[in-house]
Amino acid sequence: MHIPDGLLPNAIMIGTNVAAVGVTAFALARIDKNEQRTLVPKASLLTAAFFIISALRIPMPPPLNSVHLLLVALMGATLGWLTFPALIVGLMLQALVFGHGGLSTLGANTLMLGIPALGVHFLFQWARSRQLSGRPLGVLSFVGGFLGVVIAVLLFYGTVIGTLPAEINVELERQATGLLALSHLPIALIEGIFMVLIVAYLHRVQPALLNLHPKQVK
Amino acid sequence: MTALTLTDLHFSYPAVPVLQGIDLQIEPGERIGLIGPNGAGKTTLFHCICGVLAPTKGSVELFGRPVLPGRFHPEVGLVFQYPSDQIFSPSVYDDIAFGPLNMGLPPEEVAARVDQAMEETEIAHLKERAPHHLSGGQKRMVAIAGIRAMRPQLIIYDEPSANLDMRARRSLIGHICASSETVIVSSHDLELVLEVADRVLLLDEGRIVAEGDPAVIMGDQALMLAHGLETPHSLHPHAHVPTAEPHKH
Amino acid sequence: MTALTLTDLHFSYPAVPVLQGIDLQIEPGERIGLIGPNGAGKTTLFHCICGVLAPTKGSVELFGRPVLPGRFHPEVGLVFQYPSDQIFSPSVYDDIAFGPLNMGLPPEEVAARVDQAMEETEIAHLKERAPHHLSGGQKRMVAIAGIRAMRPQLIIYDEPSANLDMRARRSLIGHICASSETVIVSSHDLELVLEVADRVLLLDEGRIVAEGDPAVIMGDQALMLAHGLETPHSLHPHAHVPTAEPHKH
Amino acid sequence: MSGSHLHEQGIDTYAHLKSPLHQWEMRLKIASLLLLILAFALVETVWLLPIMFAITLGIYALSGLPFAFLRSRLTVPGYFILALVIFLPFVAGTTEMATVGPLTIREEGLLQAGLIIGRFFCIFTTAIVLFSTNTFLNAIRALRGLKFPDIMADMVLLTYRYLFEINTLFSTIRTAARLRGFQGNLFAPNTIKTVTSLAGHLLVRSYEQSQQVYTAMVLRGYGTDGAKVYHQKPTTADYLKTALTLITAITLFVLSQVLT
Repeated sequence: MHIPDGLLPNAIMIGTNVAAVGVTAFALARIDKNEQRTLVPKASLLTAAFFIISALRIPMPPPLNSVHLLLVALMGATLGWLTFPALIVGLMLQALVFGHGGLSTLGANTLMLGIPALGVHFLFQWARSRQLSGRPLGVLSFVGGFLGVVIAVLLFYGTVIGTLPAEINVELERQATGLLALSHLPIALIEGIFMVLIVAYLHRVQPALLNLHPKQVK
Repeated sequence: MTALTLTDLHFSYPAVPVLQGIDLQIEPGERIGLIGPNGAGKTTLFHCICGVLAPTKGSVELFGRPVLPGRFHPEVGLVFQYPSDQIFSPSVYDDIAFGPLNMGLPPEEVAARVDQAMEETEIAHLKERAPHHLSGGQKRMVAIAGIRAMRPQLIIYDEPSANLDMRARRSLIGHICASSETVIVSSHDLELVLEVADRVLLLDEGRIVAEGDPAVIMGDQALMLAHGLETPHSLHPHAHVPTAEPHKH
Repeated sequence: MTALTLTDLHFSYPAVPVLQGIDLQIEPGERIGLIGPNGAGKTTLFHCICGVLAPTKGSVELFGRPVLPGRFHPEVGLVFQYPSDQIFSPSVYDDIAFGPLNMGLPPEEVAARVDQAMEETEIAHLKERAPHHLSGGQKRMVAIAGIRAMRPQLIIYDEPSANLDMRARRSLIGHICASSETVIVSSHDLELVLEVADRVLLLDEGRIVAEGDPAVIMGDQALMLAHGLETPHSLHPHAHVPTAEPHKH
Repeated sequence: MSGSHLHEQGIDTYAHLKSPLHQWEMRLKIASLLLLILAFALVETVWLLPIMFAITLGIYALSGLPFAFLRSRLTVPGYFILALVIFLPFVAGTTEMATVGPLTIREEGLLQAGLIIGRFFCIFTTAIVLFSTNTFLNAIRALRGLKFPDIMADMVLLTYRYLFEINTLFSTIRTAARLRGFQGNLFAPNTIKTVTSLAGHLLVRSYEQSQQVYTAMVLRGYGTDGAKVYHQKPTTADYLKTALTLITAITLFVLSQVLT
């Protein structure tokens, strides 16, 4: 699910790139310089790990056959604001080394995954402030994983369909977007369950991973 | 019936031959030491025996039945070189139960096997711990317990003493010697091989170049040297090792 | 001037004492072997010497100057146990150049140092390679070259022979013996320690419990046993190792 | 259950040829070709497509890269974009051109689909030239010279370095799981649980390794700001190529504005 080069009209292409760069700069500026350095290897190796995990095919009944995890919620929960630089790096490597995605649409793809990830980050920050654990944390994780996919899918199809020529019937557009999003419900469910289990796993084995949030510059 | 029979076993990656015709018979209960330099083909051999890799030629037979690549063969267990590559569950108990659960055993049977495997490896007190927080020696024992719980008749140990300190190594040796399964141990730790193996195989460039009594094979200085190995000190008490070769500058 | 002086060095994690008062002087050019069970505090000691960890008490002095935690001290180099953790650049050349570049050296000097380090470790042919394609022995040498290119006066090797086959181990021993720097080697491979060290330290529970001539310390069976170690076979030619302890069931 | 198969071929395979594009100073090359890519992306009329194709194919021919390489890289993303726009000629627009069975082909939709595919082809091909006519490492070095933030460049290099390592680790763990009977069956109740454990384990291992990597980096002076990046000095030929590309990009942009 990547927006390829060539698809986006001028304004959207420029706007999304500017916005993605802006959010990334903002994310980096929030972290003090020394802290940034300690976070570079962590963010990099985790980005590599996310990349590998997201390539894993999980078997599904036909017609899906198999699905990939999107991992936006997990990225948000572990990397917080660093999700943006991590996504730019990951998507850049994906475009350059493996030829998936695109260069001119780097910004759009980063936003598409980064916005839901950031939402989950806020959700988890709230959970941390309430010191949630056990079942409530599980529910929250499921909601995060599920909504992460739904929002990313809506953003994707919204962009793809919404940017096509205006001569298409608006009502038809809305219906198509809804229908396509609906067809991703099983994936959102899987991702929700995955999120519940993996948060429990990390919580038990390496809780620091769920709390990577850098100190902010005062 | 032999425990393991390899007949003319070949394995190649595209254009890279790894195993070049291995014939081998191992009797039930035997403990085999496998030695040889890195790149000799040991790991590939193990993967063929376990059915992870399909031989390009030849056959593998385990307790009279052919090994089908891609199938699950609980009668053979492989203990990986790095325990962290093998233990991934969030608790020691879950990890050891992983194999028995996949075998479709009933819950009481699973529990009984896990308990027994933990007792044999003396890790019952670690049951609830996360494997990630254990010491190297403990992780090794958890990995072994995870294999033992499947009750394999053949256990393959790949460099089992790597990264262990002497206490952990000693208890590992005790464990291997006390077990009654057929065992294959590959190691650069020749003293360990000497202590546990009944028979030793020397593998180099995908071929078994020598096999026989461990003390005889490993005591043969010319043979060992020809394959990048050194005679273990305990077989070679009087002549001190050559001091390091002069370094080229 | 000593190469390294540790005075009453303490280090604790909250509520967990690791180093409990270490006093040590190492002369320039000495080669020290550090032995002891896992968990004795070896890695923590190294991190204090390099300035990665700040001692909770006591001091570290390197060639007459105090080590300031958090600062860059190119005069000491640490060779990690796992080379993959240490070779973090995407090519061998870039990796070796990393240290010299951070020292702010001019490009010709960087190039000259990288070339020399590659020559000393005999890896010039690997220059353009990606680290993940190298063998264990090659990775070890690349890691060493990355340290040597900074021209440290003290090099610390943490389990350098782990996971090496005998050929690679032998060439590593040759390399260590041929170098003129002050060296500290920690290893469970006591035969290696015996070959390279002038003096040996036995560390246990954060204290140096014995030090002296390698053959004398490691030949003292009672001492070694008391700290979970075994006398190396080459010092102990006549009595064969006890066969494995009976296994408890 | 199967995983990724990372292939490195492609990225540095043709980095050592000696074409005019290979011999173009990296910083200037990146800046120029990125501007050209931007100009392509901004084109909003099909009438410029022939010119764009000519420019793109000209650059590709000059680069000395084999056309089979382009074809192999284009296949997957090509089908993907085709799938996204294939319905356009049937639903978008009011001018009916032809009828195929129950479907009506409309002019506006057809033109729009053509434009999208054309832009995709030109951008994609130019990006391939940009990153295949030099090693990946040199490209990152040059990016630093173009004020790409150091922290991001460090992340790109480390992610790239450990991608392959972590991939190998992942396939080893999966082999270990298979050897203990994990089939990855859809209907086995433990499939999702096991996948989660494998993924969690991979993350924990990566995290632990990152701490070692950080220590190793600091011990070799990471963060001392002592390092300087040295670039080769551009020649007159470099400047000429740059000027030519910039003029092309600007002309294209102006034409596109005039024609739209």
